[in-house]
Amino acid sequence: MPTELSRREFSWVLGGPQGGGINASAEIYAKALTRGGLHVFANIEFHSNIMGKHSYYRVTAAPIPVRSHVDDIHMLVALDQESLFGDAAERKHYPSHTGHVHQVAPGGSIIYDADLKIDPAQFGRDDINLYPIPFFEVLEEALKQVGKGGQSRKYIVMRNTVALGASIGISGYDEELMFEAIRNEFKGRKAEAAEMNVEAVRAAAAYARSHFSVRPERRLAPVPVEQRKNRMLIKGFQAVGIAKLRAGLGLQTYYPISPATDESVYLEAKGPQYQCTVVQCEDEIASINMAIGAAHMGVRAATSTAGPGFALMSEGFGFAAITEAPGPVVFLWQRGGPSTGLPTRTEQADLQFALHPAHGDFPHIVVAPGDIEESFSDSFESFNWADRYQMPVVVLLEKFLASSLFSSEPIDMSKLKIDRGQIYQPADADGDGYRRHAITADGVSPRTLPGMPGGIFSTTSDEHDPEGHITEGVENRIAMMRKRMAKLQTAAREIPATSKFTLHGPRQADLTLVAWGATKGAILDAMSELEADGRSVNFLQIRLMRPFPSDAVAAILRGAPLTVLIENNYSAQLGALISEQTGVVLDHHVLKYDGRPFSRNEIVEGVRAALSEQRKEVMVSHA
Amino acid sequence: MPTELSRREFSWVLGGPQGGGINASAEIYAKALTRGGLHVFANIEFHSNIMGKHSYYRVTAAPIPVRSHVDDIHMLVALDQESLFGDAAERKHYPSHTGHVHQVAPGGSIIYDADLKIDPAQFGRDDINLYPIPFFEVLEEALKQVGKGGQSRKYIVMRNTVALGASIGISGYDEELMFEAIRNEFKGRKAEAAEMNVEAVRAAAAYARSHFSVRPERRLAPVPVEQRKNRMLIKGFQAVGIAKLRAGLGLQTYYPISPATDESVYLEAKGPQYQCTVVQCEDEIASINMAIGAAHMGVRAATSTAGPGFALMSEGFGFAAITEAPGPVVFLWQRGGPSTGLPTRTEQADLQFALHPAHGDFPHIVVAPGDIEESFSDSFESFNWADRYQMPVVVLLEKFLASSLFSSEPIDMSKLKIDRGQIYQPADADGDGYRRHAITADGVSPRTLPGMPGGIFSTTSDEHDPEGHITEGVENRIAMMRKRMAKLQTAAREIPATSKFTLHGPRQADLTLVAWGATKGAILDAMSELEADGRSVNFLQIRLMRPFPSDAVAAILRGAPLTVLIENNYSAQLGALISEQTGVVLDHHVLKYDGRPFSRNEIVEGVRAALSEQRKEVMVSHA
Amino acid sequence: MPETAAAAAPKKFSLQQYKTEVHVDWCPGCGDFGILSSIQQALFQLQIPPYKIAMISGIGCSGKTAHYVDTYGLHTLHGRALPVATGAKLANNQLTVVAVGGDGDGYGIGAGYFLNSGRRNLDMTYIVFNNGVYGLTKGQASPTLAKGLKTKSMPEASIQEGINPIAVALGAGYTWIGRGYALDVKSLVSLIVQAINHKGTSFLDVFQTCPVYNDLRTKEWYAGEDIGRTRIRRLEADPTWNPVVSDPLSIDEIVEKKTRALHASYETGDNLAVGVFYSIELPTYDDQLATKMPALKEHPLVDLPLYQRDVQPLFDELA
Amino acid sequence: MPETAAAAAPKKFSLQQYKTEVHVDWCPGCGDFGILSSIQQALFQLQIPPYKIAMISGIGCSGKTAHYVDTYGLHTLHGRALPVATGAKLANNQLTVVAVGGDGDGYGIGAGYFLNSGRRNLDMTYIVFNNGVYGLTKGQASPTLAKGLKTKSMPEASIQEGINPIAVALGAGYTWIGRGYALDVKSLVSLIVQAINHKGTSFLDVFQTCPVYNDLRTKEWYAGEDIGRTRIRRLEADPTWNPVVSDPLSIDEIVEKKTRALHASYETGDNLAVGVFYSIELPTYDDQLATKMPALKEHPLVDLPLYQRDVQPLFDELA
Ligand SMILES: Cc1ncc(C[n+]2csc(CCOP(=O)(O)OP(=O)(O)O)c2C)c(N)n1
Ligand SMILES: Cc1ncc(C[n+]2csc(CCOP(=O)(O)OP(=O)(O)O)c2C)c(N)n1
Ligand code: SF4
Ligand code: SF4
Ligand SMILES: [Mg+2]
Ligand SMILES: [Mg+2]
Repeated sequence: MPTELSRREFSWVLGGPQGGGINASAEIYAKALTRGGLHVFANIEFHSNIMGKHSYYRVTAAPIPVRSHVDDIHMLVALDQESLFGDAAERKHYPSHTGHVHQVAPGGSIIYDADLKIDPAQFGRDDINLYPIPFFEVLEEALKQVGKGGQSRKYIVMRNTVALGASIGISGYDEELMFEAIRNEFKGRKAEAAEMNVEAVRAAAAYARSHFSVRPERRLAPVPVEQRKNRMLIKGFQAVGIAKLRAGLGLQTYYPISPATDESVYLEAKGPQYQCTVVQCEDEIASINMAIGAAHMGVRAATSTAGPGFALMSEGFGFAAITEAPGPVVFLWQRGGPSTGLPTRTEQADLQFALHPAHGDFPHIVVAPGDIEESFSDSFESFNWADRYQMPVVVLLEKFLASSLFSSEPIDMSKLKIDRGQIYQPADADGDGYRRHAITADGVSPRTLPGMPGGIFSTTSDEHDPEGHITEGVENRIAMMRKRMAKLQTAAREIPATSKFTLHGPRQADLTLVAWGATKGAILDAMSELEADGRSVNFLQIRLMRPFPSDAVAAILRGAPLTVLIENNYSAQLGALISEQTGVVLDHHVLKYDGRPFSRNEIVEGVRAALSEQRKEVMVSHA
Repeated sequence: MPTELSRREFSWVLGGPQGGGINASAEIYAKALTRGGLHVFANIEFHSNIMGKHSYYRVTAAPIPVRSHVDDIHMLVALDQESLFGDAAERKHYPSHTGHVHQVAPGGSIIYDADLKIDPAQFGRDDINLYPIPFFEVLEEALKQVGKGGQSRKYIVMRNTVALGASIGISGYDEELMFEAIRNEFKGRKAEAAEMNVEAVRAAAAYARSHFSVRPERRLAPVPVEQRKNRMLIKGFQAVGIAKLRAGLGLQTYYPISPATDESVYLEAKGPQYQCTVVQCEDEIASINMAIGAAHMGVRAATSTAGPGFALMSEGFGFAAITEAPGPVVFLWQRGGPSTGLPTRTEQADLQFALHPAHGDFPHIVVAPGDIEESFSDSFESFNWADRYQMPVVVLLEKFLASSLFSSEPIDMSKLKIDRGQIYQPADADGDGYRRHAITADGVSPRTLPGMPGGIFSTTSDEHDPEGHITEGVENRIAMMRKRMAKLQTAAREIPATSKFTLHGPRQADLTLVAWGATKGAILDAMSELEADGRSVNFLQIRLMRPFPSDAVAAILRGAPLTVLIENNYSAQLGALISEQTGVVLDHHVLKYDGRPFSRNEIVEGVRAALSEQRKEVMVSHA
Repeated sequence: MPETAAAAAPKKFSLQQYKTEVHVDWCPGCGDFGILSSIQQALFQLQIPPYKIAMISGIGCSGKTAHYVDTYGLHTLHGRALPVATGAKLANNQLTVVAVGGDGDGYGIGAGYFLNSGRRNLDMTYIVFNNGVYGLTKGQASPTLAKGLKTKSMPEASIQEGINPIAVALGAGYTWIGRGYALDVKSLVSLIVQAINHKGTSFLDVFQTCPVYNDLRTKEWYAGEDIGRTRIRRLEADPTWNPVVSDPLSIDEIVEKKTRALHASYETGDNLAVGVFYSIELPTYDDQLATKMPALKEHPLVDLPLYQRDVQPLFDELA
Repeated sequence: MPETAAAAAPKKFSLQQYKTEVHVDWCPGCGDFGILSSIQQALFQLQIPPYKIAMISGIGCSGKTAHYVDTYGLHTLHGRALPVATGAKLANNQLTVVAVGGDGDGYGIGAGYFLNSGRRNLDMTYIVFNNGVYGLTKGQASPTLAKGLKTKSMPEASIQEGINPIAVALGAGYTWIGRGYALDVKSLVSLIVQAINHKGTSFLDVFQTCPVYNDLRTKEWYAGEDIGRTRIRRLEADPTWNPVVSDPLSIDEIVEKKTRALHASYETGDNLAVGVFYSIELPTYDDQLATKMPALKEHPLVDLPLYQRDVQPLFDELA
């Protein structure tokens, strides 16, 4: 039974070689849809390669909220042959992909370069519409209009814009919105480029309209002007970057690594105007240690990385914890593991490592936001937690979230307040009474800001006494272990439940889905489809991984008649955490570990398969 | 109700400044007791300092097996004032220790330097015997006997030997056995030193006998000659080192770190005669990567480290796993954490980190032996596992095991056989058919030995195809993840249950103790005392942590009416693993996290407190 | 020169045998192609059996090289090629071990191993693809990029000095130090042949163009199209140039040669010295190990009978 | 010399104020005592308020120094003093940041940071306690121990070359490079004062005796008791010695000064050069950051108003 969303959404894919500019084009397209009042969700897949390998950008739009993609493609725009049929012919054993033709929904359409001279029979489909467009010829035509006839070789990258124009022409979308989007993108010195691109869209749309009489089944229209909302198009790395600036970030350190680099590069660009220092380090060991040094000096400090970099931060992590540094906050953008793994693909397989990032027992906080808004608020709050509890914090994110585009209403920042935790006020400039690691009931010892008289302290990665000097005494050791770990209880007490987990849907339901992180969007979107099977459904989304809200989660799960865990990893890492913390073993697992995010229908089909076939574990992969 | 052991054992402590030679002396003493047919267990506590700080060596001996120490000291030998009364006077807040006088059992004795001129009242005890010995004067006397009169300043370190002699004299032990032990220690070029030391013992024993009429309650006698067994005195690092040589270790890499260094230094000394290469690296990242390089080339390779070093091995660990290297085996000697922590103290707090040593999902094996014999066999088998399953292995050990001395019967090596796993035999020298990561049912792909024709392969830390070349294809990814993880199931199936866990005592008991690692000795020794409380007791010792014997453990624990977990850490890490893997939450935890090993009575009292006071968690610390 | 002699002899292994069929996925025009081809040609000239070679690479565009040369190949971790290569050589001293990687890989994250491997002097070769940028992560400045430079991929000019790898290698103790240029394949082949022939750790930095991200150090720039003459200066063109220490026991000669090499390494800007900077024959780590364990002179560790050791004497010591 | 002038002026802070009451737990006769005392005296001479100083140390015997100087002190991780110090300085550019650590700490496990910090040229000081051994882990060879040497704590002689820290520092780009001797406190104080006064990253290697483990590089050996004259040669005693680059824009002068410094650094054996090897004034990393963010010229980052930022424009860009 199709849901409203599945009936009304439009799924568009632009495929082509890496480095060929498909990102920019798809994002302009997404902007044009957003400006038309549509809700837009867009995600990209690409190889760990600079140029040439296949990449594709999928834009999903609907007049109602959409936060996920479906396998079905309503309109495929192929810039090369490989986007259509994959690379099976070239690769001996396993193809890296099999192209997108088979994903096109019946009644859907394919736009491709007529110059590829593909025999329509090759598509093996008689249920779809083919639109071969002579990209080069149309481009030539458009360039002529702006007095640049004969220069299409030079402007060959504008083939992409021709593809956009053809999309607009065939799907029947409002050209003017596309022009707006283009002009918005090419401003100031680039205004000339804007007009060239506008012309290319116009020519392509005209060509498409005039050469093809068949219109695809599924078409796309802007919402009525009066219903249009002012939405931005934002990616996860931007939400995190802005949140960090808002939170008062003073120093961001990083070492380049996919998919974390985008966030740091964003901060590098925006930082200076806000007095935020961004340093590209020599490696991740330096990154975390610089951030720790800065945190100890009283500056809010962060570092961003992915699994391989986080692996190098282990040692620093324990150092931050034992010295009770107010941070750093480590932004861990998960990608396909293990090891170097799949650098540009997504996964949720670093949870258990983030929970046990170093040797010994020490406190730290791990939070995993599920969408743009949570990324914003969790990134913001993580600095408050670091300062209040004087411990390192991990914000666990995903490649999928980093690089996906979401149309989003303005983020409500009114409840987000800076809290720097307890700062010690010295009675006198000698500060003889000051003890950096004073034993207190809640475990928190007020800190000082180096440079201030009366605040001198020492601290060390060795076990230490309240004054921060090395001691191996037994009594002190016990007191120090307790005070450090007590802070975790304090944090558990003070962090509001709303930051810990969300039970989406009814309090009680026939079926409870359990998940974390950026699978949130696909699960929320899938719920109505699953409800159509006749079961009421709710969804327990867990965000705070440490300190874990054990009692609340246990209560919800013990009361749930049927539970399905959904994770984008092999080993059901949240499942392990839940069972460790509550003793509850979830009924079914739906897992995906192919390096790609869940589509909405993978969720639906995975859950259905688990329930109908009574399988403990279902692996899905439609990619 | 005292058990046979508690009635018959003798607990002797030698305390003095670090670097003052107490180790050598205590070990000679232990040897003298072992040669007398006694069972001996001896352990040491010292600071992370080169010279001057307080350290002490405790020797526990009995005519029946003993694997643990008790808090009670029957004979305290103090080389300085601090060994008696601690350093509370000097340290402002927390003393690093409070001396040993208060630990001396009623009726026990204290031997100390008469030159310290301590007023007996200072001891505040009227239930013990004091034996002030003029160390210097006795030494002078002894030196005279060997024609070195007047040179006692030069031989001042022999004060320790005087202390040994006094111990022998007062406790009434057989002098000749001590002479033997000394002569055994000082052989060849050191024979002269042997006689000097023999003389010192003789003089001191004579002095003690002649000057003090009171004899302590508890005395020490060798077992009758005909009952004496030929036992060696061995430390954990030696057992591991020998096992590794026996297993065919080709390359040991290391970076110095307490308490792991001893093992590497041992191998450095013994290696060359066995063609074992030992390399001191520039850091632990180099250590693990060199070992991986060697493992890939077909040599059995290992690296030894402690928590801080292991933290640096995270990245390499994932690399070994994804490239299916046959190893390395990482020997992780746990010490007090977190971070630099308590470098020379013991703890069991690296289990969870060892279980999740890097980002992503990948297979590895973690085994935690509990005593000398298990250290030997697990170290040995770990290389077979690394070769058979082509994955890295962690052998989880403890400082306590590394540096404790155990009297031990010869180790039975008859069942330990080398198994190098599947080696591919190329059909032809071109080896075109060879696929390093061929997909197989059990996940294991036969490997080749680089240098051999027909065996050429490629591999990479990126996700790869069966030939080891990078690919990001979905189908291949799924196949590769499955094949790698399948090896873990294969290992779980093939590794015998006897290597996975041991249920000591009756199959079914009123009380089940659960623990891992080197707490084994103290728990075994404590069982009879706990049984005396009227409950039958058994002890589930878990050794294989990954793949975890979930079903067997769940079955045992579900059938156990009352369970107490005993761990030498703050957070009950095995408890978390058990609950994660089985859903079983143990009834009580007895924990110790002061950096010192459990004494037998801490176990007994901890368990009693948990049960009688119905406390979920009991922390013990008598140190 | 060894390769000329070799070139004349009939070849057992064809050039093709040093190449895999794997698709090379570097960008069109990437300087890496020149280095790859030089490595293949050098191995071919040397006629080392492919199965007696281990290519060990780091992570980066350059790291993919290991997949393209048909030998035993380990494509390792970012910055860790040298320790892995060290372990490989220790395990099998009869392999020709060639480590390769990027400048970020080697001088940034791997700097510690770059430094410490120089001291060890195992008999292996390390080739760094020096393109001034982090290629695979999209063009950030690498440690060799000089202060004040800004490639098109950077938002702002670098505010750190560039490292001088030759100078560092001299300080670290490398026993053979050279530099090549990716687009001068003929010289590069010869340098690689010399590097591999050298007994001890040879270090070869190679100027490499990255047409996608480094728009400053381009083919045209190296060719000096703007100044009307090539920027590459061949050390060997100077008749007084002699980088080889003739008496390895003479501290004076060593210091003199090192000082001269250092001087040449600072010819930057419009004079980029390429060729052999420094060379000395010193006992290798392998040799010294073999002194301790003479069996290693005959057989590599991997072939020694390590699995029937009698450890009883070790127990006896403890009795 | 700055300290002479300072010495004359009345002091606000007493020498005692630079000392903590913590028990110093080095072995009797350890060279570290000389370095500690020199650091305290230098800070005293400079009269830097103790609360304006951050002492940041690695792990090792040497690492304990941070506990003994009464300033803000971070006793960090093995090999990580430099990155922590870098972060501290970036957070508060008005602090005097002094990083200290052992030779194992700095040139072994920390080699990557040693190299890369040279390029950055933040205004801070790095002092390495060079005793040729890993003290705290009981005397294994450190990276500075020369090949063939065997201290009493080693089972066999080292088979790796020792590193030349001065040469590496030259290659890495340090802008002030010096060497001192732990037991010549007077000169050492002066060197530390100069190092701290230098604008940019100053690097000072200090020969340190470890009487417990290093029985080769002893007090007597440095004093040259066996050869009848001290082995320490003071660079400043040579009237032609001038390590300061007078024109930082002159590549020729730079290369000449570096070459000479390199030469001096290879005087080993019976002539150990101490003093200032090289010095140049170049824009610091701090300066360049302040160019991008002028507020940093007035206030350290930690004092800037970072908590009321208006991020609306960033959202607007995305609309
Ligand atoms: C620990 C770790 N950090 C970061 C990365 C991401 N990374 C991959 S390649 C690369 C840099 C490549 O630059 P370079 O070494 O110069 O090689 P090039 O691509 O220029 O050949 C980085 C930072 C990684 N793989 N591992
Ligand atoms: C990651 C890590 N590896 C190893 C150690 C153990 N360790 C402590 S101090 C030290 C060496 C100290 O030598 P050096 O840096 O020369 O300082 P010194 O004691 O000689 O002053 C080592 C290896 C550690 N603390 N951390
Ligand atoms: S990014 Fe640069 S270095 Fe990498 S393949 Fe492309 S051109 Fe070559
Ligand atoms: S071991 Fe050496 S360096 Fe360490 S304190 Fe003792 S003498 Fe000093
Ligand atoms: Mg590069
Ligand atoms: Mg040292």
